[in-house]
Amino acid sequence: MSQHLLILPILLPLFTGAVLLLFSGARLAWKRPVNLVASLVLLLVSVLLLLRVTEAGTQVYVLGNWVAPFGIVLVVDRLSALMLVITAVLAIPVILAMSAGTDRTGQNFHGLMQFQLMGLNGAFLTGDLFNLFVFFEILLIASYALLVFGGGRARVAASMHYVILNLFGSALFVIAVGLLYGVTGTLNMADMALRIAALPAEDVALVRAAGLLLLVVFALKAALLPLGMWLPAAYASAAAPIAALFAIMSKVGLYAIFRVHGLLFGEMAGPLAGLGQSLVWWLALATMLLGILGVLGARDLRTLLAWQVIVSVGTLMAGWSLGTQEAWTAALFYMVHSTWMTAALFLIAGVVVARRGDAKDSFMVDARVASPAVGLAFIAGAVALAGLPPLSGFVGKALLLQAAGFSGDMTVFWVLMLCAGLAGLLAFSRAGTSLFWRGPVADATTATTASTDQPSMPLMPALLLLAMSVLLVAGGGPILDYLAATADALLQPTELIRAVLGDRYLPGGA
Amino acid sequence: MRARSWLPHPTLTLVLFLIWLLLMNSITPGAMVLGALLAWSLPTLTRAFWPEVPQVNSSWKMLGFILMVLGDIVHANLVAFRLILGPTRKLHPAWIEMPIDLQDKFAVTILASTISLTPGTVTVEVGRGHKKLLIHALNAEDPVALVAHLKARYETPIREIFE
Amino acid sequence: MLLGISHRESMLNILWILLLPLLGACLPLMAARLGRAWCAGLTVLPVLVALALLLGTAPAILAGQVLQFELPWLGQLGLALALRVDGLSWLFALLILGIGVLVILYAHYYLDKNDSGGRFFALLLLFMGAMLGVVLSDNLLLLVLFWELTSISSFLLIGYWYQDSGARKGARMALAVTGAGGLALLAGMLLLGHIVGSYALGDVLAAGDQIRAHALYPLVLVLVLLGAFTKSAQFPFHFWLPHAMSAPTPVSAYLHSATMVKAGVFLLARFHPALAGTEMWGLLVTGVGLATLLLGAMTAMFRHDLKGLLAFSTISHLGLITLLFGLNTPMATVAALFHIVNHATFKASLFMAAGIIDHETGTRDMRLLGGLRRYLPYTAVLATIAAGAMAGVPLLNGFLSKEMFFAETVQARVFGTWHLLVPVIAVIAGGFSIAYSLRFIRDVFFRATPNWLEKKAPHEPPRYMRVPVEVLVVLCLAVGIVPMFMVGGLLSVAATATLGEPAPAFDLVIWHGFDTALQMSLVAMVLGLVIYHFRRRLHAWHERLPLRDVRFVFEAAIQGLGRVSGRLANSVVNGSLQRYMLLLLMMAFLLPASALWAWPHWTGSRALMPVDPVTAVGVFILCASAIGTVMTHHYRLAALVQLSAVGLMVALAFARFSAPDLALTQISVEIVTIVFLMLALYFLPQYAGNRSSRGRLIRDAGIASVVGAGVAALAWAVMTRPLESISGFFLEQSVPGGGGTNVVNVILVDFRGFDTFGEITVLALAAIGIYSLLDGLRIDAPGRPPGQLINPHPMIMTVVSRPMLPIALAVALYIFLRGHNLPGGGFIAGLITAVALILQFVGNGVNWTQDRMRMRYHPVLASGLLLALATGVGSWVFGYPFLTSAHTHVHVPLIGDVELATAMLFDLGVYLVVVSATLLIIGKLGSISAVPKSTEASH
Amino acid sequence: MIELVIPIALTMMSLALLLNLFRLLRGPEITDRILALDTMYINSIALIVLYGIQQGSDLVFEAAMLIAVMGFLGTVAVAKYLLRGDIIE
Amino acid sequence: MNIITEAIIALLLLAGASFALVGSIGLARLPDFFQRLHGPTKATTLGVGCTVLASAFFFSSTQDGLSLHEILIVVFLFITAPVSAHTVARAALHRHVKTTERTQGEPWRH
Amino acid sequence: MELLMAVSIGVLTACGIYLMLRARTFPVVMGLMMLGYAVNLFLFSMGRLATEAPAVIGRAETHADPLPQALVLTAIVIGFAMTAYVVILIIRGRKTLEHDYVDDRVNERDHGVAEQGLSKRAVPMPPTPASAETDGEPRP
Ligand code: NA
Ligand code: NA
Repeated sequence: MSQHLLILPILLPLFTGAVLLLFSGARLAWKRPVNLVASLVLLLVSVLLLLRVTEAGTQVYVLGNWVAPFGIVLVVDRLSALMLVITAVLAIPVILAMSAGTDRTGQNFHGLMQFQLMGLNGAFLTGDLFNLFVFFEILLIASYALLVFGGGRARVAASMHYVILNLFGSALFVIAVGLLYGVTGTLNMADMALRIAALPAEDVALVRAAGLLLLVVFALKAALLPLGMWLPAAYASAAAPIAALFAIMSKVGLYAIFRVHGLLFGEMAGPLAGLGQSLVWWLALATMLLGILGVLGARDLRTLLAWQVIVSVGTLMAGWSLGTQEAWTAALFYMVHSTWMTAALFLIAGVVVARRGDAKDSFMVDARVASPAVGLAFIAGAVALAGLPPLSGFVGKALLLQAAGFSGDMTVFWVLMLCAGLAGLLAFSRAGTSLFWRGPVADATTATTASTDQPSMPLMPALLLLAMSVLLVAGGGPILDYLAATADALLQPTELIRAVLGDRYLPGGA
Repeated sequence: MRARSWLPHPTLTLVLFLIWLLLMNSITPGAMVLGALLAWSLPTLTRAFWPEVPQVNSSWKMLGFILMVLGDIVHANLVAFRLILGPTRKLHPAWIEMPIDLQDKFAVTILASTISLTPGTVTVEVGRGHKKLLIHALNAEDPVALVAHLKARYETPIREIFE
Repeated sequence: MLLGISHRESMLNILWILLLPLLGACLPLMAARLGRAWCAGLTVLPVLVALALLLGTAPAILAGQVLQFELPWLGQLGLALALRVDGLSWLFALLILGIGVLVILYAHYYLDKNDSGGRFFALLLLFMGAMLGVVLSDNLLLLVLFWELTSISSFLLIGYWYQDSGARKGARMALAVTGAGGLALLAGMLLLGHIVGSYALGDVLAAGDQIRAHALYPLVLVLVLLGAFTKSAQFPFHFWLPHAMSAPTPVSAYLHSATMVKAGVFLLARFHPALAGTEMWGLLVTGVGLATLLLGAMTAMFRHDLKGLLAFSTISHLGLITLLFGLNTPMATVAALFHIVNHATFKASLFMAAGIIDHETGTRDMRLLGGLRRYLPYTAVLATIAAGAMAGVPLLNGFLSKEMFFAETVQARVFGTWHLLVPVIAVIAGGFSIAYSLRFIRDVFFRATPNWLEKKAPHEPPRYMRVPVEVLVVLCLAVGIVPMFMVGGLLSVAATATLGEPAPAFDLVIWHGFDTALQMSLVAMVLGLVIYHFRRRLHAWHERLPLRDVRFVFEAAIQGLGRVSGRLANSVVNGSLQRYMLLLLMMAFLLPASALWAWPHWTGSRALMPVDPVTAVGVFILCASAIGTVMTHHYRLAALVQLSAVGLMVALAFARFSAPDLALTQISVEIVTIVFLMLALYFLPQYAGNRSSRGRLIRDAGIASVVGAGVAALAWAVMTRPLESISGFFLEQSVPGGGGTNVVNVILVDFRGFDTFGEITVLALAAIGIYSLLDGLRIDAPGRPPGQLINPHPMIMTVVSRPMLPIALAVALYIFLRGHNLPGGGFIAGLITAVALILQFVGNGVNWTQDRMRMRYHPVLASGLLLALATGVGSWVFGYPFLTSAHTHVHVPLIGDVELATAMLFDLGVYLVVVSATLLIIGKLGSISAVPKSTEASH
Repeated sequence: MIELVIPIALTMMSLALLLNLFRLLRGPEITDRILALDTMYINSIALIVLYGIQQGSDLVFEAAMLIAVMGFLGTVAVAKYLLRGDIIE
Repeated sequence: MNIITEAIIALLLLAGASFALVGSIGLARLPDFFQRLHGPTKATTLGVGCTVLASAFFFSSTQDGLSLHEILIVVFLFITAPVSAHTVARAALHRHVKTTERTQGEPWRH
Repeated sequence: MELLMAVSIGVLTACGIYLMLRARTFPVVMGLMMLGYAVNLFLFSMGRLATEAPAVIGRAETHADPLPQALVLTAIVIGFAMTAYVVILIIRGRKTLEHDYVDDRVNERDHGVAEQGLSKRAVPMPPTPASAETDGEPRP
């Protein structure tokens, strides 16, 4: 039975989602615990997988008993396991926050949430390029429904851009996958990596084109400039816990780049090694710059956070394009940190919005949230996200700067990193003083739009995530060891390829 | 009239059985068993969708009618051949109102479809309470004669079959 | 032995010195409910313990030992929890804890009943802990960590009275400036660590020569100095400090005497061995110190606010200390350290005195005050002594360090031929210092008492509120009278630790002859009296100066920055999908194009298929319909009809090129899609005029053509190449392994069943998402086309729809059953079923149909998914992975051999999902405009 | 004989489809376009069947049959839309 | 396959294609919508009928056993084609689509 | 034949992209559909073109590459689901935003404005079908 642990991160949410759908008329009082318990089990499974990978190396699950490269395989390596854990950890506070009442503002949140997890986990686990596309579609369509959850003008408008751009992105994905199949004749990524390594010289350009196209697709999801412009409006308008969940969405693109480009265009790929890194470098810097401007210009908390996401996207992509073990270690750490902390702050923003009534999270309206607990949580989150010590952002930032090195061509990166910190400092201090210090005490119950069913928003979920930041710093040593090994494995994908293609041409079937 | 509950549409059952055999394109025991099962179960399952069962008085007459219509289709198509390829100025298009005496909706539909299938005429509209049909004719030099022709050739046999 | 190794037990003590205030920060929060006294008491407790621990290390420190503590933390980063206590850090820790205790005591009386004591004391302890962290760090990154923590906690302290706009703005300004400096410091420390190869303070301090010789040294120096100067309010970063005065006075007394601002000069001292000694250091540090000294002293003279005066005085004195470090002589270092101690004592007491005055009179404006000696005689004496120390009056500690300072300025050669600049400015600043000290005393305590004060009759503060001031003033006197006894040994070890070499021999005496320093002091004294005499004229002159309040300038700058940034960001991210789409398109084109630019291998070696004229016609129709769609896209219905012709031609293409399954699927999907779009169009305008400019249209057409050509070229390039793919395996294994002859179907339900699984999940999710989107939505048609009164369900359509249902279901079953071996399968069968039911919707209406269908879509949808799931999981029972299929031949009497494959069960799941998802969408969409059931006309 | 006739028949069908295309693009009434599409669907049946004969394979038969069974739904939907706007109500 | 079967098939194929073509010619060249309606609805249907019949003959003679499933196409088409013709015509009628002046009579509209 | 296929793909792509660059929702959706056709054909053609070679064992001597066909099938279904979703989204958008442009230029984040739902740009309501005779085409 334990060999099936690998597929549980996909099947468990699918099962839960389908059951929630089966009883879609059931009361929320039943759906909430089901969703939560399933996610806790998912977390357990994910942690078990992570431990197993740490002990026993890369694990492969041969779907349908058809060996690679013919059937579809699931692959759990350190990176996949990490992504699983990040996602599961994120899911729990999101569900808790939604279950306080926001889940009443729309339909089928709990089912959609499980399917969202299924899509994410599938994308993290699959070892097949087309199957990756399929899981991308699952996670996208779930995210479409979640983004617009609760309705309203801003959400619908933002959703429209998000959906249409992503549909175009999916078309590009199919073209890229098709092209790769047309040239290499396979879909299994490990097999494809081998075939790309042995590619006839005249076909190299085609694969290069396909690889760059894939990069565009992933960069669209990751929200790299100039493809990430959908993000600020989408994140700023979504229901706060949904926006928190979306913190992982932009990381999926990054994961895909690490996974696909790491495997297909790693050092084995000869002339194709490191494909796109130099280009992404400059785009990433531009993304950071734009994010900094947006952070400085934001006039409400959720917009500020959305732009902060853009900054972190730029930072992460810059980290990726450095292409060294140190940089990837740092980028992975920063990814874990920024996912959780972005989510934490969106959850806090949700609390603020719920308490400020009509003033929402605008800095321009005088109404202060008079809760010291919320204020403290905000400070902690802001400190973490702005990259100030002593929380995890500082560690991530310092690691990235160290990894970038000290040569002259890193100057722009250094300047941008420091400016990003400063911009975060300025913006968050403005936000904090506006939301917690200025004006009369906000009272959501007197708000004109608030009715009796104004969903409440607890602080506890955000605190759970903030605790993760402390954990990241306090337990940073072992975590960084794990991430360093992850980066090593990504740069040396032979172990993964061997695990997948052990006995290549055994006929399958029961 | 109410159909028996275990066999709501005997005619439909027969038709479905034939369709199934045609679909399978072979007459094997398996196909026949499955077809019979299907021909019985589908009408039962979908009974709610077709509550009023058209009554077929004479299957032989119906067969004869079908053959006649097929023949008319072939014949009239040859006529249409000439009309379409010939000079369009010589056509005499016309709107024709055809009073009908049929009561059953199914029968009216069969009539309207037959008129549409035979070249030169298309049923455009069914009057309120299906007392009359609006027909567009491609070339009707004598509309009155055409109406009489249609009534005699199609409406009468249909009434005999269904009413 | 300079760097002695410590005792084991004291190592843990060091950690506790740091941890006690940090952890103790929770105590006041918890004690807040118990009342102010408990709050203060529990606050002072950990500080006293920490102070005791610190004093316990005194013998070792005074003996020249260095105590260290190290705990590995983030080795990968180079960050360790490493602490050190040497003379320098001991000195600072003493100031932080000692003055901290006094400030806590003072604050206990100072705070109003309405002020939250818990929050105040917690923040104070947090800040104290951070400061201790800065001075005790033995690791560069740890130092930065605590450094930024002081910025954050001081932000919260300055903004303690957050209802006050000034407090908020002052706090933000302080955070902005010191936080920015902290970032520079981080960069500097990372560079230092890079140069030295270690972040351990000891390693760095020992590598001074290596650092100074390194190409990055100038950059490192500038970055570290940025950190120091911003924190210590050095020109031109001094402006935040006066505005931080919005804080409660205990905070000011603490931050601006012993702690926050001293962090900057601490940094200069700490990194002295590593960074000092170069011309650049001299010029920068001395220059900035000099400018700050003069500017601070002069400005202090023009402040009418007591705390404002003290603030600029602080700036000036920090400039003095900075200047001394810049001079870079051992004696200057001793002087600097000495002045740090002295300034802390007299400035803290002055702030406290100012707080008492404010507390008792309700104002701090010196123009309104006067004659307070009558009401606050005791405070007046204390304040006068402290002010005397600030002015540098003999017998007080300030005099001694100022004398040393003057003496050092004369020796200064930093500015080469301009060396006289330093002593001259020092004397001028000294003059101003005397003048403003005089003003502080005279304008507040002496002069005539204003009328309003007489009515108010202020009185002395509570007994124990004065104690901190008394203690500090006594210290001023004691140090001023017996300096060597008081601080001689401490200064020596501190200087040793600072210099990294044995401290110079020095002697602190009150009288050392009528030397240059004393002469300079006298000149300054005279100058001070003159300045004070002409103060009114000076004030009048100052008021005419076109100076703007820095706070407004800063606020305006920050807001301007925000506005401009926001405008820039929003001009890029302008909310135009067309722009986003265009950019995405350009990236998607240009990146692959860059790879294929000038690629010579566009045509491969594969033999091409001969052109068949019928196919050519098909392609022509396909292209013409596509272009027709584009040409008529404003007339949506017409465009839609042409679009579905395109779909039909695509289906034919699949049929033509040996993909019967695809043809079937394409046709089915096409028909459902048309129905669907027609439903949708009802809620949209039918006609949309052209609003784009001609240029835009041509541009878009051009881009579209180029991209289209690119994709076509790619397709061509691949199609003309030979392919060696994994598909041979599927063809071989389809029958023996998958149990079906239709390889495409076997791939779908077996080899790659997992894809199909995902695909039906997508479909199910789309249906759920659509259901959510439409839930509660009711749309009245934007306007009905003419003829709206006609019968909604034409009889012929209604009648034909009814027999079509069982017939189509039979066809669906047929298609389903043959799928595994021949073109067909669950998906197509599902669509046929859906079409048959949609026909009922179209022919009979939503309510009529749903009444008869009695199908709840969500459960069916879920059942489909669960069935597929169960099929997949079923193989676990037999020890096989998910979705492993099994197939067998069963002999059934009458029927014969029947082939059963578990894949068919999976396909049934697919079927259920397709039917229910499609109907869910159509039904929901149909019902949003539907008339409620009760009013529906029967037919 | 069949080998000879099939290309002729195919050519005639192509011609028929081209004529349908003409009407589809030309209009002028929307009903003309719908009619043209409907005719294209029906002609496609013939084309597919012809192609099947040419290939000697009836694997494409179902495609033709599906058009015959379901093809008219599109036409009906569009026509009903023209009448009422809402095709399901 | 004997020559007679082959001849029948050939004839049916030619007839079918001709009917379909003529129907489409009607659609293309007749002067108003209601006249154009006549071409495709019937001629084309018959064209398909002939072609499908040819197919039935063809596959009955090339494969073992009768192949009659082609008949289904005709059946389905004869059921559905009048409905689509009717609904389109009805839509045109109610949209006041013009007819040539020589059209006799006036249509009534509900 | 390969050239014909390439041309078809190219034309469909170009038409799809042109439509996707329009400012109103419906053409964009049509563009996405068109692009969907193009992409499916592209993916299909990646298995190379074959005639008289259906991938049904025993029904032909050679077999076309079945894998891209299976992939296209999946892509068609996913495309169908996505089209359905986006169509509903634009309906919802029309209702919520009260116009059918892809961009809602009302700056939601402009404080106070969002709540009132005020539109800075007066979005012209498109003519209703009632006023647009015969779907707006000029009559002959
Ligand atoms: Na199998
Ligand atoms: Na199939």
